[in-house]
Amino acid sequence: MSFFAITRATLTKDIRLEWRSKDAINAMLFFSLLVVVIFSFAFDPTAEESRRIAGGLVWVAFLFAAIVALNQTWARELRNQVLDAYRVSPAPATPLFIAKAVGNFMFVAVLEALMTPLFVAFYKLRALGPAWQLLPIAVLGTWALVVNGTFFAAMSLRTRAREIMLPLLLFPLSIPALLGMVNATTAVLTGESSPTFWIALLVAYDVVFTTACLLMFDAVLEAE
Amino acid sequence: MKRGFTLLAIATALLLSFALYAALVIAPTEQTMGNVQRIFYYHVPSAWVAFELFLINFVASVFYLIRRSTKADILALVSAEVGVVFCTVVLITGPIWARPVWGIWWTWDLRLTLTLVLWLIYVSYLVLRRFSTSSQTPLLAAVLAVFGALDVPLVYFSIWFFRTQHPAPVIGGGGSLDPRMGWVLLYNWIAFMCLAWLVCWTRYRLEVAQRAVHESEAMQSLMEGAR
Amino acid sequence: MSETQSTPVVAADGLIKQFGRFAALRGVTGEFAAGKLYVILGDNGAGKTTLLRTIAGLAHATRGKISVLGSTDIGASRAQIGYMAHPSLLYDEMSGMENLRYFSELYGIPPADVDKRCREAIHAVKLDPDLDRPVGQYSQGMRQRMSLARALLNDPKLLLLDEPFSNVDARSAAEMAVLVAQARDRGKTVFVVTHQPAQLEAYADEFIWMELGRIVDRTATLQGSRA
Amino acid sequence: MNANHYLYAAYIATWAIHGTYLYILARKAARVRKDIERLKRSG
Repeated sequence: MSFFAITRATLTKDIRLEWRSKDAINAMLFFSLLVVVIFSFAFDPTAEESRRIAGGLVWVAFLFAAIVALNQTWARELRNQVLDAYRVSPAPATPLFIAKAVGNFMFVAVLEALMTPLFVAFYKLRALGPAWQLLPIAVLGTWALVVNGTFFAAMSLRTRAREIMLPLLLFPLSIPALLGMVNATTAVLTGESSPTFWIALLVAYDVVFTTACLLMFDAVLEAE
Repeated sequence: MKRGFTLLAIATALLLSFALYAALVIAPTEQTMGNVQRIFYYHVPSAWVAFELFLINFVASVFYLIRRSTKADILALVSAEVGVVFCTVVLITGPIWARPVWGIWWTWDLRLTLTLVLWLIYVSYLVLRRFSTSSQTPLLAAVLAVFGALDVPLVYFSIWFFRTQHPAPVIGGGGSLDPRMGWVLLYNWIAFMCLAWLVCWTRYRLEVAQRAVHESEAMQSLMEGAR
Repeated sequence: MSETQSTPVVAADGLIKQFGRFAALRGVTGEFAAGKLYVILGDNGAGKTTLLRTIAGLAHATRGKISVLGSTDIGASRAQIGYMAHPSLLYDEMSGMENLRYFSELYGIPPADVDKRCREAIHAVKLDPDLDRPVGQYSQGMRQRMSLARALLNDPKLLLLDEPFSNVDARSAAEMAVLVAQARDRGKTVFVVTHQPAQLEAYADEFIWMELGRIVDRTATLQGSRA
Repeated sequence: MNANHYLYAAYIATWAIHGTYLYILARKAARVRKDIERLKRSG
């Protein structure tokens, strides 16, 4: 009953279920496509301007896709009250959280992987700064949204208006992370400033909230 | 108990009126901004009181997580609710002050933005308490309060650096601080703290009564059940 | 019987479970010996399910104490508890075997024995382990029996079944009743919450009558009660 | 809108906000008192 075995089993189960009924991922991919297209209609900047605002647009679009994905985190566990089957077993709560958070991260990463080339095409983006830095920024930023998102998705299970509660709980707390992601991306795209402060902020944010989530997830899961 | 309450109420009323008089009359008019600068005596103390209340909320929430005492939970709820009220005052008086002086309604000034983010966090805290159907709502609220507190330093540094890249006018800094102004600021701060104490005390007793009513209603059918 | 007669498997003392103005449990007290089949009866809202979930450690009493399998710390006894509810607690998109293999991980069944244990559990409920259809396409009767297989997977000392017979065809219900009785005969303590006590009338050791969140009567037979 | 108007607006707004909250509390207190009466009578 090792910690890692349960995490791996839960994660592989989720991936297998996701792969088997691909309807969720397809719907989400189409949703992300819509978000990008609508953003591109709403904002039609010149090449120079787009570099300045693209950071904000891309991350708000990613936030949209992430929220819709995060709202589905526990959908499968709720359908037949399978969450009770997990809670009744002697398995600790943390592996479940890690498996769900990593699963969500992969899910959202796939969405972002689809949206990014579309953004580059629609906005004719070309990074003036070191483009490779965009990868760590994306990873740190996405994890910041996903770790808290998975945690608050579990917390909002215990409330009435579940779908609206998740963003209400997640967004205020994510403001520093959002500032970090957007400004780091803009710094790299425009090449005018260095993103190091913002990357450090994202690292701090991820460390603080990953620890907090791991410590308090059990209490939230048990809060019947 | 009752006597203490009325004493505090009278003291608060006196202090508040004196502080108002001090702010409008005793304090010297600031050279550059003129009379509108007197908003400073309401804006800044309200922010300080709001932050104190949120600090009380954090301490009470941690205490609840450790000891699960209902008193700590009620104190956390009360300090959050009254804190949001004071925060709203700051967020309304801030723009009213910025408009005549800088011609803008909003500026990403460090303290104003921090107050806005705290306001958002604690409103979501109150919404969670209202929408929660769990029998352990206090636990969920305490967890969210701890998350909110962990967020504050990160919010502070992100806005601080954000401001160095996008300099904006500072609300509350501005004019030279004449020592008499300092005193008036202090009067107002004390007066607002008394007000906060008074309101918290009332809200606390109200919450205790509310929960007693809920409990006896729930147990009411106990009497029926035991016939 | 492995369990000595004296120590009760479940001991409840003044259990109260309150959701705001409503109380699901309003003072439940009682001791339940090992190796017995208890059937819990009562109208909707009598607190049957809440009591069962409290024993299972899924719900936490607002007040009062409960000890399960000799300990009040619910975490300690989870390895020895099997729980089944009206919803199947299984993943619809996975087959029976896949579901049980996943749950074997949670119960820490060594990888070598997983397949053997899963096949045994499925055979015990008279289903075919090699049936490759996802659980979502099973009939209700089959799905309930696969859920029972999951509850029996870790060979628990305490088996908790919530409405195992609801909207299940008569033949499956009868078979389920036999399976439950056999589990009791193997020394397990079984609690069944149901609206169809007739199924278990021949096998049950004791009927627990609940009303408005309290145990109002405990009888040996279905008829011997005031209700 | 000369400067003084903004000053008075800010002060009035402050008391309007506190006043609204105290009004909400008063109404809530009245409801609780009514519940207590009802419970006392039928308790």
